[in-house]
Order: sequence, then C-alpha cells, then structure tokens
Amino acid sequence: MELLNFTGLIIIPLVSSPVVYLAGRLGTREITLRGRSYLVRVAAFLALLAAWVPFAASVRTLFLDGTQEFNVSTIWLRVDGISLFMAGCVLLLGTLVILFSGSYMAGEVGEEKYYAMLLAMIGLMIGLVAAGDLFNLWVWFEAMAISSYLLVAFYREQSASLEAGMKYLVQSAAGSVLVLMGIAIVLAQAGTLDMAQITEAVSGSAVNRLALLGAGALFMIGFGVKVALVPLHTWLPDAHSQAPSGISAMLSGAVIEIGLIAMLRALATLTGFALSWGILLMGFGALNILYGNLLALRQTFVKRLLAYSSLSHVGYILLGLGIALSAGIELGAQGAFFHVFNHMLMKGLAFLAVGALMYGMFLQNGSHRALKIEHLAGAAQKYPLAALAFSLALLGLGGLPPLAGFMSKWQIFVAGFQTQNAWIIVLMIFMALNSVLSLGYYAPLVNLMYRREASPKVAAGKPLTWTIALPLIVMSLGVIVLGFFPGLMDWFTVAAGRQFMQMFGK
Amino acid sequence: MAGIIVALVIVLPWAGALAVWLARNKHARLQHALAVLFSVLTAIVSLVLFLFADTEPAIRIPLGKAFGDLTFVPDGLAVLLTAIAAVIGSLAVIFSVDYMHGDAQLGRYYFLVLFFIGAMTGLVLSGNLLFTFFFWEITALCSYGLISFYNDDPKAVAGGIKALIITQVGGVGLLAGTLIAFANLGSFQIADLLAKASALPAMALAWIAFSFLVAAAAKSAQFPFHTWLPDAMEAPTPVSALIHAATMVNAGIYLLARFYPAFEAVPGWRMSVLLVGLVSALIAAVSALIATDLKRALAYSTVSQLGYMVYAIGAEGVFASQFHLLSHAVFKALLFLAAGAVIHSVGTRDMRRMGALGRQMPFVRNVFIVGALALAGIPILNGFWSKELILEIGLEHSPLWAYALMLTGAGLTAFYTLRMVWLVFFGEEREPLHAHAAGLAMKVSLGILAAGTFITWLFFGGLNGLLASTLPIHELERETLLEVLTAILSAPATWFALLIVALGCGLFWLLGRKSALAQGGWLDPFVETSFGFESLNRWIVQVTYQVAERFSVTQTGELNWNILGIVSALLVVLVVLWLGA
Amino acid sequence: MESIQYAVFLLGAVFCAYRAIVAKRILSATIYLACISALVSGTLYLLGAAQVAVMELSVGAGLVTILLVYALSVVGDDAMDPASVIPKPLAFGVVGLAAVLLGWMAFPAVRTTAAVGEFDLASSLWQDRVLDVWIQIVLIFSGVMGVLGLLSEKVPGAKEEVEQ
Amino acid sequence: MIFTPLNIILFGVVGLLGVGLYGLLITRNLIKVVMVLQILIKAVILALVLAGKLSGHLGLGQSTAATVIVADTIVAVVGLALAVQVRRRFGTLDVPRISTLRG
Repeated sequence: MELLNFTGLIIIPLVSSPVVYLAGRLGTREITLRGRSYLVRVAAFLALLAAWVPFAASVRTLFLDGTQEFNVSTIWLRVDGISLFMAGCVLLLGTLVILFSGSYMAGEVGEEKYYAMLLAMIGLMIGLVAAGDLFNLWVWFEAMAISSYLLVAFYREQSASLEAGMKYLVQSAAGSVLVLMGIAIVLAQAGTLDMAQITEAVSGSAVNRLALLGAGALFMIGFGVKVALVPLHTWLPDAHSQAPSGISAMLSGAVIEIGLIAMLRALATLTGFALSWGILLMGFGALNILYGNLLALRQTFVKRLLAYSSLSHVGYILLGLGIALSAGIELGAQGAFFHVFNHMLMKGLAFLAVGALMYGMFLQNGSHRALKIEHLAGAAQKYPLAALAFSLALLGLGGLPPLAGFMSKWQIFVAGFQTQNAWIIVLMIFMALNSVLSLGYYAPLVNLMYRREASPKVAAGKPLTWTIALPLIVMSLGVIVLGFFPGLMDWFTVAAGRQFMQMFGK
Repeated sequence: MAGIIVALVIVLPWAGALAVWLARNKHARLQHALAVLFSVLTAIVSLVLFLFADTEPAIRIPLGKAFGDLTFVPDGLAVLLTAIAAVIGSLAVIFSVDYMHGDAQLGRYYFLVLFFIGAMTGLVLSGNLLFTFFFWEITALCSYGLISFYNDDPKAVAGGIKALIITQVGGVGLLAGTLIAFANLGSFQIADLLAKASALPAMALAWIAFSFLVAAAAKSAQFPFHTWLPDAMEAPTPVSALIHAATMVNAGIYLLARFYPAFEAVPGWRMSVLLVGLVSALIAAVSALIATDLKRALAYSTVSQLGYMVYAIGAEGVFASQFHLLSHAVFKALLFLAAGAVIHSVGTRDMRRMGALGRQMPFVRNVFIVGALALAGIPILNGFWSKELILEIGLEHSPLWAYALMLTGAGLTAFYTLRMVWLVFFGEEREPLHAHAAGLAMKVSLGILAAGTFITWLFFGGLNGLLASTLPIHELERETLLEVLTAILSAPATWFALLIVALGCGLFWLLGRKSALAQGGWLDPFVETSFGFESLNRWIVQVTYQVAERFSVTQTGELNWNILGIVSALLVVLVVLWLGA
Repeated sequence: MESIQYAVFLLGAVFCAYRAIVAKRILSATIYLACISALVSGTLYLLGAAQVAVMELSVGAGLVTILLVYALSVVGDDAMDPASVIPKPLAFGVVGLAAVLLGWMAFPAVRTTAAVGEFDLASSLWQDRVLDVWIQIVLIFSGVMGVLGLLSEKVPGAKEEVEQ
Repeated sequence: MIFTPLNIILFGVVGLLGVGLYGLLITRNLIKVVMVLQILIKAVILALVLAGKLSGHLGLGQSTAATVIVADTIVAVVGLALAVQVRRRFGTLDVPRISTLRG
C-alpha cells in the first residue's frame, strides 16, 4: 500500500476521519473547549491538504501511463479519466468546504463528528469513483450515504432538518434496495461481479437481454434517487435546504454527481443498450430541467431555490451524456463533465455564499433560521464580497457569459446541434429557453442584493471571517477564469469524456 | 498594430469598469474621473481604428474544438459601429458626471456602463459567431443591470427583467442559428458562413436566417418583441441614451446587415424583414403620438426609427440602414440627453406637467430642437439625408404600398416630434416647476452631439467607400457624397416626402396644439397594451407561474408520496425498456 | 419434495410480510418481521448458504428485533390510524405492475450452472472480498457516529426556532 | 416444470419485494417504515444468495449477502435514532404530521 498513488487519496481522508474525531474528544483538562474545536478544524484541513499530494501523483501517472489498476485480492480499483476527474472535483470542493466550515461550524455541538463524517464522506466518494467491482461499488455508495445522513440532520434541534434527514434516509435506502436487486440479476446472468468481466460475459449470446434490461432499469432508478432524477428527487430540496451550508454545497456539488457516476458505471457493464440509456437519460434530463426551473421560480427560501436549480443542472448534465450515448458524439460527454465541474464550482459557491450571508446575519446572532429571499435585500452594502460571489454564482448558473456556466452549456449545445437530429435540436432549444426561464429567478436575487435599502437582518449582521472569505474568493475567480479560458479544463474533461465513450463501447 | 488597437477598444472599457469598481463608492470624484478617462480613451482609440479597417482578422486565438478560433475583424461595418458605441458612450458617461452627481452606488453604475460599451464593441468586432453570442448576452446582462439600476423601485425591477427575458428569448434564436451553421459548416467564423452560405442545405440556411431575424427583432425591439423598450425607460436617462443610441438596439440592426448577403436569397426572408420593419415603424409612431411620458415618447420614436433601418435592409439598402443608424445614434443620443437634462432639472418625466421650460433652460431647448428637427427629417440635418436615402431605396426595391406606409410614418414622426417640443418647451406653464440650467459636463456632451447632428452626413462618401472596400461579399454600391446629394435633391420623391413631413408639422400646428394634452381616445387601449402584445407577454408570464404553482403540488413533502414517485418511475422505465426491446 | 419445503417457507414469509405491514400495532409487526427473518433464514439454509443463514437469524431475527423493541419502548407504540396517505388501490396497482413486470423480465434469468467457485462464506468474504470488509469498518464507524450525533444528550440552551 | 425450487424462491423474492414496496407506500409510522425497509432487505438477501447459487458462485452470493446484512442493520440503527429524535421534536411519528417541508 503506497500512499503516493490513488490508494493514498482514499486512505488519507478515511484514516484521518477517526483521528479527527478522537482529537475532538481529548480530555477536557488538558485543553480548553475552544482549543479543541480549533485543533479539530486544523487537523481536518491539513488531512485534506495532504490528500492533494497523492492526487497530483496519480494525475501524473494517468497522463503518463494511462489507466492504473490496484487490487485487494479479487477486487479491483481502476483509476481512469472519470475517476480522476471526479476525485479532483470532490477533493477541491471538500477542501474549500472544510476551510469554510472553520468559522461556520465553530462552537456547534458535535463539531468533531461533523468533520469526521465530512472526511469519511470525501474518502468514500473518492473510493467509489474508482470501484471496479459492481458490488464493491454499492458498498462504497452505501457507506457514503450513511456518512451523509448525520451531516444532513446535523442540526438535530431543528425539527425540519430531522424531517429532511428522515426522508433522505428512507428514500436512499429504498433506492439502494433496487440497486441490489439489479446486482443480483447481473450476478445470476454473468456469474461475476467484476465490471470488466461482466462486460465480457454479457456480450455473449447465452445471456438474457430482457433480464439485463430489467437490471439496467433497477440501476437507473436505484442510483437515480441519489442523482435526483425527477420524480425521484423529492428528498433533495429538503435535504439541501436543511443541511449546514457547507454540506449543502457538498451534496449539490459532489454527492449527486457521484451518484451519477455510480449509475453510469453500473449501466456501462451492460453492453449493447447504450441507445436505450441515452434516450432515457435525455428524457429524465428534459424533465429535470423543466421541473427544477418551474419549482425554483416560486420559492421564498434561498437555499431551497438553489436546491431546485440543482435539479435543472443535473438535467443539463444528463442531456449532455444522453447525446453522447444516443448519437455517439464525444463532445456531449465532454460538455457534460465540464458542466459537472462548473456546477460543482458555481453551486458550491452559491451555497457557500448563502452560508456566508447566513453566518453573518443569523449564526453570529445565535440563530439557525433559514434565509429567505427578502432577507437578501441590500446585502451588498454590508457583505460586498459574499454578495458579489453569490451574484457571480447565480449568473453563472443562469448561463450568462463571461462566466463558467455558459461555456459548458455551450459545449452541450454544440454537441446537440452536431447530431443534426431534429428531436435533439428541439430538445436543445427547449433547454435554451429553460435557461432563459431560469434567469427569471436568478436575476432578481442579484438585483435584490444591490438595493439601497438594506433589510433589518442585514443591518444587524456581523462581519465575516477570512476562512469564510477565502473559499468564496477562490471559487469566484474560478468561475470567471473558466468563463474566459474554457480550454483550461480540456485536459481533464477530454480524458473523462473519452473514458466515458470507451466505457459504453462507443 | 491593428491587433493592439482592436484589443484596446474592447479591453479599455472593461479595465475602466474594473478600475471604477475597485475605486469604491467612497471616492465618488475619482470614480467620475476614471469613468470619463477610460471612456474618452476608448472613443479616441475607436476613431483611430478607422485607419486600420481591414477585411482580415486583426486578432486570432485558437480556443479548442467546441469554441473555434477567437477572431476579431475590424471591417468597415464593425469599425463604424464600434465608433458609434464608443463615442456616444463616452458622451453619455460625460453627461453622467452631472446627472449621477451624488448617487450612492456610482461604482455599480459606471461598472455596468463601461462593461456595456466594451461588450458592444466586442460584439461588432467579433469574427466568431460564438463570441458574437457571448458579447450579445453580456449586453443583455448589462442592460438588465442598468434598466433596474434604481432597484428599490419595483417598476424598474420589472422593466429590467422584462428586457432581460425578451432579449434572451431572442438570444435563443441567435444560439440556434449559430449552432445550426456550426453543425453544417464545422466553423464558427462569420466569414465562412458568408462565403459558403449558398453551399448550405436550403432548409438549414432558412432556419439560420429566420433564427437570426428573431434574435435581431428581440434585440432591436422590433415587432413582435417591441414591448420591452418603452418599459426600459425606468433606467437613468444617460443609460437610455446608451441603450437607444450607442449600444443595445444597434446590435439587432448590425446582425441583419452583417448577414444580409448570406440570407438575401432565402425565400421570404427579405419580405419578412421588410414587414417587421414596416409594422414596427408604424405602430411605434402611432404610440408616440399619444405618449405623455417624455422618455416613453422618445422610446417609441426609437422603435419607429429602428423600424426604418430594418425596412431598409429588407429593401436591399444595407448601407442606407447603417447610415441612418449613424444619424439616429447621434440625434437620438442628443434628444435623450437633453431630455435627461430636463428631467434631472424638474424631477418629472410627465410632459403634461411641463411646458414653457424653454425660457428657463434655453441651451437645452436649442439643442433639443436641433435633435427634434433631425428626427423629423428636416434638411439639412443628418436625419433628413439618411431618411430620404431609405425612402428612396424603399421606392425602388419595395412594393409601392410599403413605401406609401413608410412615407406616412415620416409624416407621423414630424407630428409627434413637434408635439414633444411644444409640450416641453413652449406653450403656457402648466405647473410651477423650478428648472435650473444644465451643468457644464451636460453642456459639453450636448454641444458635441448637436454639432454632430449638423455634420455627420458629410461623412457619407468616406463611410461608403470604407464599407464597400472592406465588405466584399456585401457588394455595396459605391457613391460619393456629391452623387448622393444630387440624387436625393433631384428626385421628385424627396420633395414629396418633404411635403408629407411639412404636412405632419402643419397638422400639428393646426390641430394638435389644442389637443396635445387630451387623451388619445380610441387609440389609448391599443398603445397601452402595445397593440395586444403586452397582454400576450403578461399571459405567458401568468401561465408560467400557474404551471409552476400546479407543479408544486407534486412536492407533497410526504414520505409515502415520495416513495410512490420512485416506484412509479421504476414502472415507467421498465415499461419503456420492455417496449423498446 | 424440496419444492414444497421452499414453497412453505416462502409463502409463510410473504404472508408474514403482509401481516407485518397491515398490523395495527408496531410491536406485533416486529414479531412478524422476526418470523420473516427466521423463514428466510431457513430458505437460505436449504439453498446451502448455511453461514449467511445463521447470520440472518442472529442479526435479522435477533438484533434488529431488539433494536425495534427498544426504540418502541423509548417512543411508545402509538396506536395508529391505519388509513394510508396514498389511496390503497393506487399503491397496490403501481407496485403490483412494477413487481410483476420486473419478475417477468428477470424470470428467464433462471438457469442453473454447476458450482464453479468458492461457496464458503468465510473464505469468500475474508479472502476474495476483503475490501468490502474494510469499507464496512468505515461504514460501521459512520453509523456509530450518526447514532452518537443524533442521540447524545440534549444541548442546554438550544431551542427550536419556528419560521414565520 | 415451473415450480422448481429456484423458481419458487424467485417468486418469493418478487413477493417480498412487492409487499415491502407496498408497505413503504401505505405505512405512516416512521418506526414501521424502518421496519418495512428490513423486509425489503430480506428480499435482497434472498436474491443475492439465489443469484450466487444460480451462477455457481455461492460464496460470492453469501459474502455479498453478509455485507448487505451488516450495512443495512447500520441503516436501520441510524434510521431508528432519527425516528426517536423526530418523535422528540414533533411529538409524533405520523408521516403527514411531520411533513412541514413542501412545495
């Protein structure tokens, strides 16, 4: 077990998770309460910083030697373009969220559990994207889900967050049952659980295609609960709006995309149905875009609005992947992965900026209330940075240039029009019109923050700290820079897109 | 060298925007100074750019597969529009020094204005359709920010979002057209589309042509997307000048002119363009007849004049449309800024409350009259020459009835222009409004624009030569100033048109003066609803919200229903796969 | 003969499952759950998966039942109004169709292959699939954290805030 | 012969799955919801072992089933802990009465 390759990237967060927890439970005599909280934060942040070293090493290996494989007896971990891309997304967002949480979660009861679970979740997500065994994939997935339950229901004194946690748990569990059924069918058909061997086994003539289709449907719905395909999405607005802001950012920027990767990996083992999956993905994508936008239009709570906007952005990603699968256009997959990254950046930024505003207006005053849209009025006067960051995130999500979101949507559009298929083009125009619709709720938010008359909450707000400001600055810069230089991400998204096409045998 | 100048003309205003933003609102004087400095520099550079006009790209940066090469082509059309955006924009900025004096959020104001100017120059200079779209969207964003600049006022917020949504719907047209072109050509270069248009499948070309028409109509507030411009009047007045004269609305005209050679052969396209222009020109002129809000009346006149330009393109007069665009930019900026001086001074936009203000602010009165006469088409001001040119071409290349209607429009223009002047500056004092004279910065920009109104038509020959030589595909006719002047003056149609204009003036003098304050009578409901399209807009918004409301019922928040969602989705996917297998 | 044994076990399990979901009192539902567990465990034993059968019996029928009973003792066994939120015919129809269709699609999957691999739980789990075990450790750690985080003592001074 | 032992188990799996899903749809008490999830897990365990048997890799079926048992017991524990907290906060476990987040 070398720590300087991908396994290190998995092991470091997972091992540091209990260490951080124990550090937070040190005897009270030696160390004050504040000191412990400080220790926990620094330890968690350092642990994730350390994880960047193996990440850099595995990026180097990937581009020099191609796909890496590790095995633990018969179970393989395969590190390919998609694994590394998603690991990078998770690690980046995780590092920023941990930095952000430093002040945000300071003094909360159970702070050490928060960091321990966050680290465990990050490690498990990174492990998941490399899983090369179908059942092992499920184990990673389930472990990730369990580590996120506490994080969603972290404010256990708030009834709404318990309600959200409960729905999240039951729906995830129901989804996971369906996935397991699918795995059972595949096992019965292929006689193995290793993804590469399954692909080989099911391409023979002895298998029953109908059964495999059934397994595919189970994978799609089972993992789809985490991906928040409409109508499986119902847990998402609750969980995203009730979790601590850093966790909302993780859920929206990483967890749902990880669910998508799990779904794609599982579907990719069943060869020969790429067209069916592509069409289904596009169907769900269109539904997600429309539903997310319409429901976001009438929200009064800011985080809930962002949660619904996540639904529509998942839809854009699904459309890109669907185009790649059904028409064999690699650009669609590249655009989709680019959008995964941009969505991580923009939605992460949006949730963190909302968190910053909540921190200033509510948490500092000892309140856990949810931020309503009207509270934002005039926020720019007191919180120029948070307001600017939030505006950039929102306009980027709305797909306005010169911000990152525009460029990835554009790639998906280009791919869609390249198919020269009338249906897909109609879908693209539908998507474009929906982007316009989404401005109907993003733009007024931005406007509201720059009003002259500040809301009473803003007037009573307290200042932000540098650990909250720094992630906002980093991500805002990212959103702008990628808008001007979309090519910067090419080396990552192209590798992921190519791997995606290979996975599905295109 | 050309590359540097082109880069400067885009980057300078953006750098200025950033500088003003970073200067913080505490240092208002510094912000004013920086804004003026950067905008004037941009204007100077944009004039220098005339020397470097060329057909070939001045800048070319490869960006990768999905984005193509980023090119900037300073050809005649681009250079002309750049100059208009930068020069008129800088005058609006200078004007703002007085107008926005003492405003608390100057940083945001100047940031958006300068960003807007930079985006507009980028839009016209871009040789890559993707970046045309890119800048196109930025102009929409900036106009949104500026229209709802006074965002404590719900009317301003509503006007801004309306402009944003409608122009973005147009943006979808541009997007679709661009991507259909890309899918067929494999290139985003405008030059490629123009050169290979005839090789494209007829169906694809038609889709591109009409998509672009939708985009242009939405951006230039043409029928049936004309509803947003009058509502955009909530913006600070220099911004209205910017949107109406220098930047935003010109983009649509630019788009049509730019792609005219590619689309002229598409069946029905020219006729559609012609009709869009015709209808817009007429309904906006009628609306302006009864508007009581000074800025709204000016806004209607913008829609109407843009209608003339669109009509000219439909009648094969690409150069005439651009020439009128230049004239219009100058005199409309003058009118708006003068109106701004009045509004700033008396604190209302309602013409019914004004009257006899001429005595109190003679300078503003004089320049407003100059602008108004140009708008009405009185010789020898620039509006006269360009409008006559359009009507001349209309007589030659469009059906007679269309020409006759446009001629009527000219008469209406004279009527409402005179009415505006009369209501604001003459007649008796209706309310004791206290007006103060315009400030120095206001006077400087007004003076320059008034001078421009007298002289810009003299550039006809030079511009014509420039455009003809740098736009080979457009095959523009070469004419010198003298030739055009003699052609216009010797044509009987000109004298006939002048007669109609005089008739309009005379009608106002005889009938309109008395009833200028009266309501429009039976016209009112039509104008109120923008001839029914306002209610269409409202209906769409309402239906969207209703559908959203219906949909929200599905989010019951109850666990059992949530699980039913999962199970029924499973059922649907199973059925789809089973039937598909 | 074997078929009849299986049939008895599984019919029993399905029947118990049905009784469990319609039971008015949760305590009796818990007893039914334990019965299902025992019957499934028996089936597993017949299938030759003896180790998992034992595990299922101890965990499913033992541990989970204890947990449920404990939880019930904490919160009390509310007598519930049985009327469901979703109209029962709708629920029955959707689930029935989905289950039948899924069963029908997966049904032809039944084909027997002679045993080729390892059939022992211990060797398979601890040798071949040891990675699963490692992740399970993280999983259990997460679960323990979750329970600790949720159930630790109430914070003094913390108060519920009601929106609006 | 349709009633082979393996087919009967298949029916059993589908039956348990169907009853479990139906239970999730009609059950209003949260503790009972967690319980119904356990019924679904029984179906899964049976399915995995059956699949292992069918494909000739019973060990694989067994070890996956064992992992599922462990993992889902943990889910049940966390679910019960959540339900206990819900009961404390809301004073009830009835689904419609704890559904405050909607729309």
